[in-house]
Amino acid sequence: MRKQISLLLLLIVAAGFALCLAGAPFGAEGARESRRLVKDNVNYGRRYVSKGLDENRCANIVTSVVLNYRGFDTLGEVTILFIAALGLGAVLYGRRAGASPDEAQRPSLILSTGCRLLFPLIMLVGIYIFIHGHLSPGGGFQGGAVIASGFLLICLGCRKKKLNSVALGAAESLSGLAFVLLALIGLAVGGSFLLNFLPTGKVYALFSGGIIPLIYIAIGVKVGSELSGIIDNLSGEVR
Amino acid sequence: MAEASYPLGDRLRSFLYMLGISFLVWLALTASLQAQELLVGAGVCLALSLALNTGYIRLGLPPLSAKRIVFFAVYLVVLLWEIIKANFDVAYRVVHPAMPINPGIVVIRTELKSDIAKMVLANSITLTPGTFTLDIIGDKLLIHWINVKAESVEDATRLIGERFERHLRVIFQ
Amino acid sequence: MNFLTSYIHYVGCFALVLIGLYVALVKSNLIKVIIGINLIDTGVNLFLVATGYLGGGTAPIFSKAAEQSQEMVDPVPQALVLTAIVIGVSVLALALALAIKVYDHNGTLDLRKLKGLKW
Amino acid sequence: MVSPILLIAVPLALAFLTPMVGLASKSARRYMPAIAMLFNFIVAMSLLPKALEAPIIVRTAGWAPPLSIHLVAGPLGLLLSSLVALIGLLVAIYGIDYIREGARARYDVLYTLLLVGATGVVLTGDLFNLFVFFEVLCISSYALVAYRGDSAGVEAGMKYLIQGAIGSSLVLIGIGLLYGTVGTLSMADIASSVGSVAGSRLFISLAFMIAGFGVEAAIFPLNAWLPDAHSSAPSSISAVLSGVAIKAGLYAIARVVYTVYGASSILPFLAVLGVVTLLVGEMCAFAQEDIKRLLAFSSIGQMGLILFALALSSATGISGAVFLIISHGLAKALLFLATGYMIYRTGSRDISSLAGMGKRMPIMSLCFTVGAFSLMGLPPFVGFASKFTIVRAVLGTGSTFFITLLAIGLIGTVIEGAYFLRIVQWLYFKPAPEAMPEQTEGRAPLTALVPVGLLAVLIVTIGLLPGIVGRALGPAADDLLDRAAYIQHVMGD
Repeated sequence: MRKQISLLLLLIVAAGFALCLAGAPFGAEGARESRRLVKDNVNYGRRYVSKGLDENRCANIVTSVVLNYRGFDTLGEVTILFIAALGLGAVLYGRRAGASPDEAQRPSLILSTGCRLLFPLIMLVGIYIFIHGHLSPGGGFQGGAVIASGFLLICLGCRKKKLNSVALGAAESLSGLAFVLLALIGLAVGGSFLLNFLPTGKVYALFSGGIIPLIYIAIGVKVGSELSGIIDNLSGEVR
Repeated sequence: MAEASYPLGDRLRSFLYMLGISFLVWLALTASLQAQELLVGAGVCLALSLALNTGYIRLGLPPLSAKRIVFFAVYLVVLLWEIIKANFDVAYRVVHPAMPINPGIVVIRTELKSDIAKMVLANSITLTPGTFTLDIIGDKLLIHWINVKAESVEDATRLIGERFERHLRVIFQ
Repeated sequence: MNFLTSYIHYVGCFALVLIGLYVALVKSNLIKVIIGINLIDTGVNLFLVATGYLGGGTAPIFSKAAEQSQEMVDPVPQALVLTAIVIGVSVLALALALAIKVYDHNGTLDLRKLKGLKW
Repeated sequence: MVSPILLIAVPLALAFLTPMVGLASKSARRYMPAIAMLFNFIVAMSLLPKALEAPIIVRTAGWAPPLSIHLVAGPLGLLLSSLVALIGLLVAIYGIDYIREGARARYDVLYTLLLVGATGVVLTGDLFNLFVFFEVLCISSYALVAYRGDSAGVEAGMKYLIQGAIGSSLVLIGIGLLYGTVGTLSMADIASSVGSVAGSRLFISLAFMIAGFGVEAAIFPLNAWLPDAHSSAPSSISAVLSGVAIKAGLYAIARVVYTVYGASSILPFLAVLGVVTLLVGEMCAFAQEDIKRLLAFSSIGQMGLILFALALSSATGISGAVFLIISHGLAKALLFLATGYMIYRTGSRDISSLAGMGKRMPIMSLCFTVGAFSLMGLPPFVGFASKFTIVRAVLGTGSTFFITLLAIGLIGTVIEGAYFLRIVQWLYFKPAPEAMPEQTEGRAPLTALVPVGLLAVLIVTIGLLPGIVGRALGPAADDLLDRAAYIQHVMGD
């Protein structure tokens, strides 16, 4: 019974998709075919590509869109990750993972030595990714994820180590605060939230893009600490 | 973690190692010699090494010397050569219709003391096709061997470990 | 035929959405339902990226070396997807935490046996 | 001048700051949500008079509206965000002592962020940004529903999460389809260019969005999660979920239907859905023995009525809907808050356990009665004024279709009257059982009495003087109805 209803529902949704795509041009490709891109205000993507480099001096247009034109979304997005980390902690509060770290089998020497050797280098790669977020693919979220993978490695490889949850929480809070404050400075200086108030510098240089790299650093730290916190909460006792 | 219990000299060496390695990695990542990149890289590496400098102490990294660097370079070549040889060997066993393999687990002994040296040895053995390090217990390595030629510890050590270990002894001790 | 050639990427991501929807609606294991939700998410993200796709376009990143005259794909959907992925990950993390807790309470993840999760 | 963006930025900053405050002083942390919401309430109220004249457009990153995300702090948005802040403030005060167990530190932050999400939803002028804040709201409520970590709460949270996540994906597909079609995400910009696009594609994206937002708004076939979620959550959370969160879903539907698509042809369908939701909700509520489930089902019923009123497409109808959003928000928050301590006192959620409460907790019971009467639509409470506006609006349309629907809907209201009267009867006219364990920790502290009392006072005051909010309702309705003006305000010159 449930299966039939579900299949019927799927059929309706599928018919909707098919109807939507049939006929008239769709997406950026469709817009190009129908030559609607000529007008600047039809497709904002076009406009960002053509003017974004001059406006923010930020070589990666996606970063420019993520942190400047649509930076407010990113603030919400960071908040959502923050909520997920906190919510996870709230839900699992007071829970102890099956075996305590002492009883767990000691990891092999190969693993623990490798973890120790690699951990700083993983951190470095993560930091590299978010510092260069405005120049190359990647950015705060990706770099943060790499950093968290370093902590995951520690959790897996050196089981005796416990992450310092107070420090993680502090990093999380302070970087979130830094993002909001950077945005608010824009409001105070130029009357517009998230305004790129710093000199934007020369394109392709590391110091370019105004506040964009600074925000990405804050995001990188925040995402890294949040994901690490999630890993920490899932792997051990939650307090 | 009992950070204060480490002697200052160890911490300093660990710090310098971390700084050097991470800066090399940074240079490789950025592939640029612009002043801004170098400056930021130096800052990041310095901060990382200051924050995490105890992490490398237990690895047992030896003091750096020209001889060790040269031997390390030589070692890389040796390792590469062994890998190529072993590749052909395993490929031969796979392609051969009779599949002449004799898999089994053997134990070898090592004279290396420091964690990092043991790890490099274990990983070198793993990287060479046909042998795979399962675990290190004390000074013994548990190895899965695709074609067990010798079952005694001494013979196995000679056949598997010695070709790497004689270089590693120079590098790490 | 023409429909398939010009819309093949959309067909792919909608197929993913539908598979995910099917899994989420029909399967009775909680983890599978969560996987289904994640599949829907992935499908939607692919769909968003596909809306910005231009045949022959490059990634919207300028660099000194790259050919500047080349056309670039639409950066907006990519930015949206970045957000959507993070949202998906957050929901996934929370869902898994809840699943752990559900298991702690009931010792099972079978939806047919969980009274509070029937619908 | 204060910028409306502070309504989002400042509570957000305070939420990020809360864990740091917690490191310094655990008791100070409990006041953070209240501080954030107090700030919001003051700012929203001070901006409201100006917004009644013309919507305040806030640009981000310094670019003119269609280019970057913008907020549109119109009459409707600011009215609703003041409601959010008011309810949020009172519930935050209530929560200072009410929440006793669990991860208290995380509760405070999640609670603030839930309200930030609701504020963002009503203020934003960008479709994708709407989705993002909607998710902020939803994800924090998933977590808060399961906050206590008991079996019922966790399962309710899981159910809510599964349905909510599928709903959000549907919204995102709708947004993607729309972006693929018109190439922009600003609501005003979409509104100005949808006219030139073929109907079927628009209809499907609209259907996806209504279905997606409908999950959060608990419209009839999509409301399975609500009774469990609202009844299993801690009472303070139930109060904001019922009072604020579901309204955000409804607001999103209204905004999308009226402003973005201008789809008046779909409104009769929504009206029917609304009446069905109303009947289903009220009938289920009637059958409940669990007081919190009863209140949750009653919320579904009221949402149906609001949806019905929103679908009237007349200025009076929409003002009635907004008025009902306000009155239901206040009354339902009051009922859940009052129930919270009654449950602490008796240790049971059965309606029968409320016997004799009128003597044991006189103030709570009195306030509960005020809230119940207001929901039933008795004069002189605010519920009467709002429901009366809706009836007037329906009669004003003069269409038999709507009048028939209203007649059906009134049955629901009668049922509602019946079950609320039953509860009041238990409160006052049933003798308390003899050997009642007197639980001292169930005694309501001042932090509970003040918000509940204030809510009751507000319900009576606004009921007697509907003019207090009445002045803002007309512009709020125009905010939704007048697309051309909206587009013109946002896009400028």
